[in-house]
Amino acid sequence: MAASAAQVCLELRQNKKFFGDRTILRGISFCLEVGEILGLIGPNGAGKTTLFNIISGWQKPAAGSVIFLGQETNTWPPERLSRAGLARTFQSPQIFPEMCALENVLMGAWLRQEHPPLPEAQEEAAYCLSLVGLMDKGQTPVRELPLPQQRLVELARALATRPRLLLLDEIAAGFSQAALNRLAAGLLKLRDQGLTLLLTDHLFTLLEAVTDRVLALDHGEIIAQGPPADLIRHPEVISAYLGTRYCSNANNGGA
Amino acid sequence: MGKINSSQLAAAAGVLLLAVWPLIFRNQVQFHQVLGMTCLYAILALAWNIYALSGAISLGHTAFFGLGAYASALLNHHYHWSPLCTMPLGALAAVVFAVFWSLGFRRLRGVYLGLASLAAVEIPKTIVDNWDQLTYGSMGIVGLDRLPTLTIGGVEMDFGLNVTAQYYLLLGIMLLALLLHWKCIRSRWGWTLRVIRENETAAAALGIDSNRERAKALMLSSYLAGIAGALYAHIMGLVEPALVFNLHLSVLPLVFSIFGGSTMVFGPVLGALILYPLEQLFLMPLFPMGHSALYGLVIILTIFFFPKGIAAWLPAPPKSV
Amino acid sequence: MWVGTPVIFTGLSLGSFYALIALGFSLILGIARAFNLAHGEMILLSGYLAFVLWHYFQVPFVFILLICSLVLVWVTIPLNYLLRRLPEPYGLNTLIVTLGLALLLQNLFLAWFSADYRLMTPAWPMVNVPWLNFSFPLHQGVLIVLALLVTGAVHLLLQGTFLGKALRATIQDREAAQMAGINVQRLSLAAFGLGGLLIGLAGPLFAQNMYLYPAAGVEATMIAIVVTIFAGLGRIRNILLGGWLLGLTQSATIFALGSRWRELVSAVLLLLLLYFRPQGFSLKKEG
Amino acid sequence: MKPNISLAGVWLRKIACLLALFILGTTLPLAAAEKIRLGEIDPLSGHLAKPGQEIHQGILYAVEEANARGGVAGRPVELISRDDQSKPEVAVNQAQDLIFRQKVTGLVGGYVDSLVGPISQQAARNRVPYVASASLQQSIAGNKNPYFFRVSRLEGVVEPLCRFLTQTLKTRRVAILHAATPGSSEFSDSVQAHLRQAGSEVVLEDKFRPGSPDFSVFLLKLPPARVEALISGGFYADNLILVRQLRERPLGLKAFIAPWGVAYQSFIDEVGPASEGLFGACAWDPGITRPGTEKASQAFVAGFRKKFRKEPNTTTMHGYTSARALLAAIEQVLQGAGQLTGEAVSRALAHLDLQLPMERLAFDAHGDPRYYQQVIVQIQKQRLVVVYPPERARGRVDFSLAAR
Repeated sequence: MAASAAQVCLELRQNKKFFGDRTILRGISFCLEVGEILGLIGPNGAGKTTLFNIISGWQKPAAGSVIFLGQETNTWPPERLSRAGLARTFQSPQIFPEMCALENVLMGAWLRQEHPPLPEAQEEAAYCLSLVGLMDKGQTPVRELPLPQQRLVELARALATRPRLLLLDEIAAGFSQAALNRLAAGLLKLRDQGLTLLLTDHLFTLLEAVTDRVLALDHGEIIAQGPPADLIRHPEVISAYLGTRYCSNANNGGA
Repeated sequence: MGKINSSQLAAAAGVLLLAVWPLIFRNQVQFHQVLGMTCLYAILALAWNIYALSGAISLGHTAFFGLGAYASALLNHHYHWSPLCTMPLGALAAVVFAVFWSLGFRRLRGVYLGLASLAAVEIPKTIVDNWDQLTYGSMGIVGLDRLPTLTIGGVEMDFGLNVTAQYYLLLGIMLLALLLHWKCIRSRWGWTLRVIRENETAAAALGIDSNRERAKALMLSSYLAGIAGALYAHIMGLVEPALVFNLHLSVLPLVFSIFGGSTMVFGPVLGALILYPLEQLFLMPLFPMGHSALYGLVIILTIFFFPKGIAAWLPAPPKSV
Repeated sequence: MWVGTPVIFTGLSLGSFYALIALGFSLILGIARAFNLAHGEMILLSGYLAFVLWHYFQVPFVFILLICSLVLVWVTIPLNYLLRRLPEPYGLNTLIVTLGLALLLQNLFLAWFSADYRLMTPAWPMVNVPWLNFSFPLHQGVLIVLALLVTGAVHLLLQGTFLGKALRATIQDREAAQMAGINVQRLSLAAFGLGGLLIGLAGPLFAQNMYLYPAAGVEATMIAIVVTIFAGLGRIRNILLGGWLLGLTQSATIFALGSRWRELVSAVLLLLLLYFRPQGFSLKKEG
Repeated sequence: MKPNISLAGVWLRKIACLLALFILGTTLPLAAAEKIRLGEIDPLSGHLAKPGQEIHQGILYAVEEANARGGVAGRPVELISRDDQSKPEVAVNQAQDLIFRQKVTGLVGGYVDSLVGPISQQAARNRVPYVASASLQQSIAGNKNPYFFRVSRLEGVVEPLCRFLTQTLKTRRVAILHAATPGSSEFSDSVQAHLRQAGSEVVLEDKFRPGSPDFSVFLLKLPPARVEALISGGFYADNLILVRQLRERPLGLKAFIAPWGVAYQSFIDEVGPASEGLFGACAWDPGITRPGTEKASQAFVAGFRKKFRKEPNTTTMHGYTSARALLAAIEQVLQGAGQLTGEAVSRALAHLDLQLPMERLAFDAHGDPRYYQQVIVQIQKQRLVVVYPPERARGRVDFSLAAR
């Protein structure tokens, strides 16, 4: 048990979430091992963001449990999870608008739990900003940056907290192909340093480049999983992306 | 360290000026009096601003002011303790209220927090107003002990009756509060507050418990406001519910802080230093009937033309944390 | 007569009065996000106008209501344009600017109308309800009816028209409304216009049920703020419900405990409401 | 960015210059050795602006009257008025300014005890005589302060009121409603003590914040308690609402008495017929004058009307009386060829004995007026009619009006 806990970074068991009389998640279970990069796909409204929120403490699951690094974290608030080593980015970037990019990242490095001295934190912030390729934008007020670059600042800030697990929500939206390739290379390098990653993406390009495994989500359920190359040809995944009519047909067929 | 930049120079010059001018204008006692009260309100404004640094706009700081004033006055009246001892103790009553405030208003933000804080003032006010056996109700307490006379370095300072000595006492406490305020902006914790002010979601994602940090800021803020109230009680020698629990005392620090620049170290002090003497020394004598209209006009024009506050005029501090 | 009948009736009438005072403030705060601390002074402006019309020109009460409403629109709309020029943070800056405006207006009132108290005292007859063995002065009844009518009209406007739907969307989520292509600037103008109408209406009622003097605006503003917290920045009918709740609470407190506890009981009730329903007491809980 | 900063700098400099000019202009010793300078501190704006302005007009009238007669011992008098905004620290600031910068000979004015108290302390500390126009609380005069005098006191209101209640009205069950202010609360306590002594029962006592919009629920509690008389310690505005609501329902009251706010012609005009039969208390009114001073009173009324185009009332008279006292004392000092110092004026004040329309003015050792006594009036046919004490009564109590 102890041995497996060391291997497993995050485990979800039968997580459910309701909103009003609508069911958002109906029993999600999966396991994420240390050093793994897991992708999450699904059409709009499939429950990706809700799942992210449950993992990172912003929403509470109605049933089931979330286990992060061997501890059940269902009732933990987000800040406690963050201190435990879980960092995330948001679909609409959450930045500190009155600060410049470098200060934004510095906040991650300086205010983290270990309270490093300021010079050390400054060095680390500069390093994290260079990781995402924004060193030249360091002094720019962050609210003046375009949205994709704000996302990168947020990513750099998340990295500066030295997380064990990083959740990236639609990080690559609006990226050019070149920026996407750079990001993919960066993420793979981070994984080599021992970071575990869970990312969602609307488009498949980033996931295909970096993930080991992808979960496909639709209507709050995992409908398929496997390596990205396999999943892209999976009939249920295709029907889910094409529309509900096809989707319900496929479900019936599956049953 | 070592390097002295222009903003530090300006600050040092300002403090020096505040410390020295009464020695030059020895006989202008009314200026000492008004500047002393300015320092008192600057303390209140700094207190208010420490909470505002965390992004919370309070409209209820008069609750802390009043509780500090009443607790100190009651200890002095019933037990005859010296104000030196009742003031720091009495201000703790404000902190107790701040604890309830933090617990009760955990979920409130923005306008709602402001409105709720406005309503919260009624609780201590009505209780003080009606607890006749303890507080003498609406009659208030008169004949409180004055601030004591101390001999510091061979110089006898009568803080109660000598207006100049009183000014120095208030200036000293104000500078201490300013130091605290400076620490609240230029420190790791200060940046924590700023992070909460700018984006609470992102702050939580960095592992910051914004409710806890905001509560800490409020404790500090309430204690300072309580001290200001206690000082007021002993300077005036009287307390009355309607006097120390007064909407005006909630709005004044807000106006001073915003006017001066609420994100700057010297902002609240600068606001108090400009607005209070302006009204008391110039507008009121020159226009006994229309002074508050002019005062209102000054406030309106400043917000339009200097939205970041007067302190934005000061030389900017170096761009580093 | 059951002793509770007049208590409840007075509470309802007082609550209706509160709601009528608060409507304009609440709309402007909800839609335009402007914190109008000069609200009470504007009510006073309308009240003084009403007093002049009533006292010197003997204009009938209904026409006074009409004239005051129309005139006050021309006060709030310029205010909208003035406040629109303010930089961010908009809410806080409006608070301070309108505070300055309130001081300015108070002084003008002092210069124009002196510090004397003025009130309108039209003779209202008593109305008898035989089957309850209960009689009440007509003006109290008028308040209740007027509050119902005005709230109903504003409610219909917000429910039924396109403008209203846009306004409601803006109250609920300003950013989303902006993204959906709603011109928030134009809506702010509408809010101030409608707010002015309501403030104008409240003026004569204030002059009749309270009294006018230059510093009375603070009381009106406080009433508006308290009712707005009771109602939450949500639906317009909540303001009437909030006003009634406040009025009934106060009446019941005075009857059962005494006037001295009036403020405490309403404050405690209000804080409890805020504690359990931070976004106003009948908005749906958000996920 | 750059041009902005320099622009701000220019403005800063300009404003600094202006401020410097201001300071110079206001601190230069004002050359007018001849003039006698009097300082006045009153709430001229804010909640208490009405009584504050009325007192101010009374004082202003007294000063101009003195100047019209050729000044005090041949020297013109200048009145310097200041607003205290109903805040004690502002009152102190302004008192200091008047004492040190304006070098006033004496201070007058003051409404509400929390403001009069701090002013009186400033006066004592700097040896400037202060004659308060409207101050009631006992504690203010309690500490021996040879520079503090006042023309009114609480006993002068409470005593006649309670004697009237117990002797003329013969009420046994009384209710008291007062405002949550120190003066009104002390009034309530004092009345209760008096009435209990006289054997009356205070069956209901409550207080409210000034500015309450509704008293009707409180009034509902009167009939079940079988209250015979309601005493209101509220002020002018509170009584406006209270009286209107009082008349809406039959309450079986024998009397409604309010010492403040009712005995004003303007109150009768505002409230109209609903004011009929109410009792109030006042020290003076154009129609109510101390015997022997009718002529002076009429001259005052005529002059006041001409100057301000309005009727003087009892509040105005308090202001006028306090200013007259201070002026008389100054005159005595000057005529005695003494130095015009604070001590000299205070000594003169302590030995003053003046016949004024409001009262025979002489101060006791505490600076309290010896002979201040208000009369009880009833509103009959829209006029104020004195009904108590008997030696000054102009009419009889009309019970039919009261019990309406």
